[in-house]
Amino acid sequence: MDPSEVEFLAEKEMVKIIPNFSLDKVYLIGGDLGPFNPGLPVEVPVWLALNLKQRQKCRIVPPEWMDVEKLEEIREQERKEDTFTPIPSPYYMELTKLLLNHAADNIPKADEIRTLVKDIWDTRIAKLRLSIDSFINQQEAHAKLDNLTLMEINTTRSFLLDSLNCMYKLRTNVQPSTAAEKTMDY
Amino acid sequence: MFCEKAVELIRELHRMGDGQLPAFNEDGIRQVLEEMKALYEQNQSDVNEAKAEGRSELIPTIKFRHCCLLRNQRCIAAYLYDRLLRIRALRWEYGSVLPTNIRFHMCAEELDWFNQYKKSLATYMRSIGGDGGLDITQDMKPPKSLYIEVRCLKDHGEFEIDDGTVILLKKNSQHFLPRWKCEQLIRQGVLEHVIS
Amino acid sequence: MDTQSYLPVPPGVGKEENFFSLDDILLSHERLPCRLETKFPRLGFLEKSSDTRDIPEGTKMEMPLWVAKGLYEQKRRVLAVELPKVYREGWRTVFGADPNVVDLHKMGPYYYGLGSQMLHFDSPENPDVAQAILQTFIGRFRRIMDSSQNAYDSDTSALVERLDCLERALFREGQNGLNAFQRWEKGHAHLTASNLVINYRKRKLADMNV
Amino acid sequence: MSDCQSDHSDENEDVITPAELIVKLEEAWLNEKFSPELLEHKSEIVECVMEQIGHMEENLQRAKKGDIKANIHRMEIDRIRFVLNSYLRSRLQKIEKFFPHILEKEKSREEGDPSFLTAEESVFAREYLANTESYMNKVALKHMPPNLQHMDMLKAVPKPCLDTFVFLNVKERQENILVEHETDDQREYVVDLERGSQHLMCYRTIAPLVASGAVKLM
Repeated sequence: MDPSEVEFLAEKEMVKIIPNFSLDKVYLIGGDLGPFNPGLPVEVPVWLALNLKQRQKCRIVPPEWMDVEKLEEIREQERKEDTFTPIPSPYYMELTKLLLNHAADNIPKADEIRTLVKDIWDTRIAKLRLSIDSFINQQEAHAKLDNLTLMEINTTRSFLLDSLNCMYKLRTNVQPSTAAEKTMDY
Repeated sequence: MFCEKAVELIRELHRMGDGQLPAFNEDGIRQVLEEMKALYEQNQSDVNEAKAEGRSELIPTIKFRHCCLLRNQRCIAAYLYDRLLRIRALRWEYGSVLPTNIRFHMCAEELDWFNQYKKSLATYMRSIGGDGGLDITQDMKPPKSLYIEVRCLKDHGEFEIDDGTVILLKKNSQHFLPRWKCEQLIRQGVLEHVIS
Repeated sequence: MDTQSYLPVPPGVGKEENFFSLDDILLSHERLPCRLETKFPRLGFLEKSSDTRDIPEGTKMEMPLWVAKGLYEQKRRVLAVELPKVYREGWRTVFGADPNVVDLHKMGPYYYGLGSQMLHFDSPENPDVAQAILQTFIGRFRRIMDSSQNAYDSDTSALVERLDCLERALFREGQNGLNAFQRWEKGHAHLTASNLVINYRKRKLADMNV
Repeated sequence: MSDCQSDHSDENEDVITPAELIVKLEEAWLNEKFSPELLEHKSEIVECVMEQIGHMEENLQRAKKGDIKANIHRMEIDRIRFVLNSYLRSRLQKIEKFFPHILEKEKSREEGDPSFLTAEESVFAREYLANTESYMNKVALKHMPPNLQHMDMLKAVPKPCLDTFVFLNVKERQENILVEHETDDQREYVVDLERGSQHLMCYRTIAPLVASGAVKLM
């Protein structure tokens, strides 16, 4: 999967905006939005929030977790624990990137937030590599991966699945041969 | 050793791992087919001799040649099949009209295959979900309902954007356009995404 | 990614080859030391060191894997295939001690592929060979993963040179994942012309310069 | 499953909202993207979604240019159309990759069993096979010695590998799912899949759960 497709999924997440225009309820196929009133917060999907923001039609209210103090706490927790800690949004990485790139002026301490989220990401990716290595080493057949996010899975998906596939085939070699020989291998 | 020519065909494609289509190697194919003909004729005559004169010691040699025949068959088939996969990719990367320099690399039967593939794909796309159908070669990337800056690399004529506005795509002109509208033209090299 | 439209037939890995796989065809072109256990009349010209009409029984010569597989029969011995050195006990011990020190490209480059294919030929050593290549893979995995998940530099390129074909493919897959993520992370996911289009354009330019 | 997509459960056809329909489409999209084999077609979802889009587009014809509301609707349509296209592309890609095996499976399908291909996909697959075979014949096979003029596409084109690993998210709790431990056949064990939990495991073991909708691939 291309990261842009993961981002696409993240854009469905709801975020609060403060519009500067008024508009009746919009009946989208995927659900109703609005009504929009100047100065009154309203929840919309991120894809819409970003578009309105680019056209200067709203201010975006950052999600609660996008806050230096909260993220510092999460970072400490992530560093302390060996397992993946529960993360406030399954799209924390994508949302951080999207909102900071397109609405940085609406987010206090944007640079600090960027660094913190990157730290959290790096810590989690390092854990992911450790667990992949032990998965291969132990020749496991099942792993529980709670709290791992789609973007995290996605960065290593092809590599990991191809590696497991190779290992599976090499494992099959070790078992006494039962498969019928293929006759077309000339 | 036999089958060296056949493996040369495979190496030729393998060297172009990115999916480009080298010129169809008609001569290479012909040489492999000639080798196969010779192997087959030698085998025919040895088989007859083995049967008529009871010369069973010829069997290993006959088997050996048969292996070579199968190997040659596999190499040619794999060569052709891999080329089809590359030609298929062209339909998705370029659209249904191929530049002449690429058509030049295809043999007549490959062009037939390509045309039939185009037709099958078009029939399929027309049939999706009742009337009108759906062009699934579009929207290769997720839409970004954001605007981007593009520069026009060649004259392309008039172009309608989603709110109905028509703009003129003139060489070297710059525009601020909805991203998804530009995707196809950028892939084709008509527009270039300008990063400020 | 959808835009990478050329999807070649992958190699089979393990004991089964994929008939249409270019990789597998090149793998099965690898030569193996063999001993002919029967006479091959009228094929003397294939054996360079002699000028006899036949290849006599007992001749030792190298044969491509595809010939060896094609002629090999369990019941009637037509030819015996020798295990290449890299799979024999001596090297298995070396791999067992530290699989990371070995230059698998020089020793291969189809170390895993050819090793798996050797299991088609009956040998008491087969279980050990199968076990050795599996353990080698596991033993080398960490380094391949770590290097494929870091930026490409001179250390990595030295490491990649010592990888077998299969490992290289994995390494590239890892790098692709990393690069795609980093490109995304850098922001404005730059839209570009299709790779095929760019390459053809390059070639067109090169053709014009001739 | 009892919704607009299952054509063999007319008697308990539930009505689903457009929003639920989109969720189903997205799930079908990701399942198809990540499963190694072609899944059962969801043409009812595709048709319903296209109807929704068509309806919306008709309404938009009447909208004024630059109308903010119309713009929002257009953006949504673009997003839905992308998922739809990408879903159908994934299927077509698999059909092209595994065509002899997919057609063989269709041939041996029992009367009344669900078809994996839509009628249109089936036409496409058959044409693809015929086109490819005819090409191989014309260029090479018919010029080969008589005993080599036939090639079995079923043996030549690789089968989908069901032993590949997948990531999945559990929608409905499952008990006693058998996991074959790779290092030892004797050490098979079972796991419970809790609702909302995520796992990495072999596709073959959970394929029926993907089909029934109890888990989704991610």
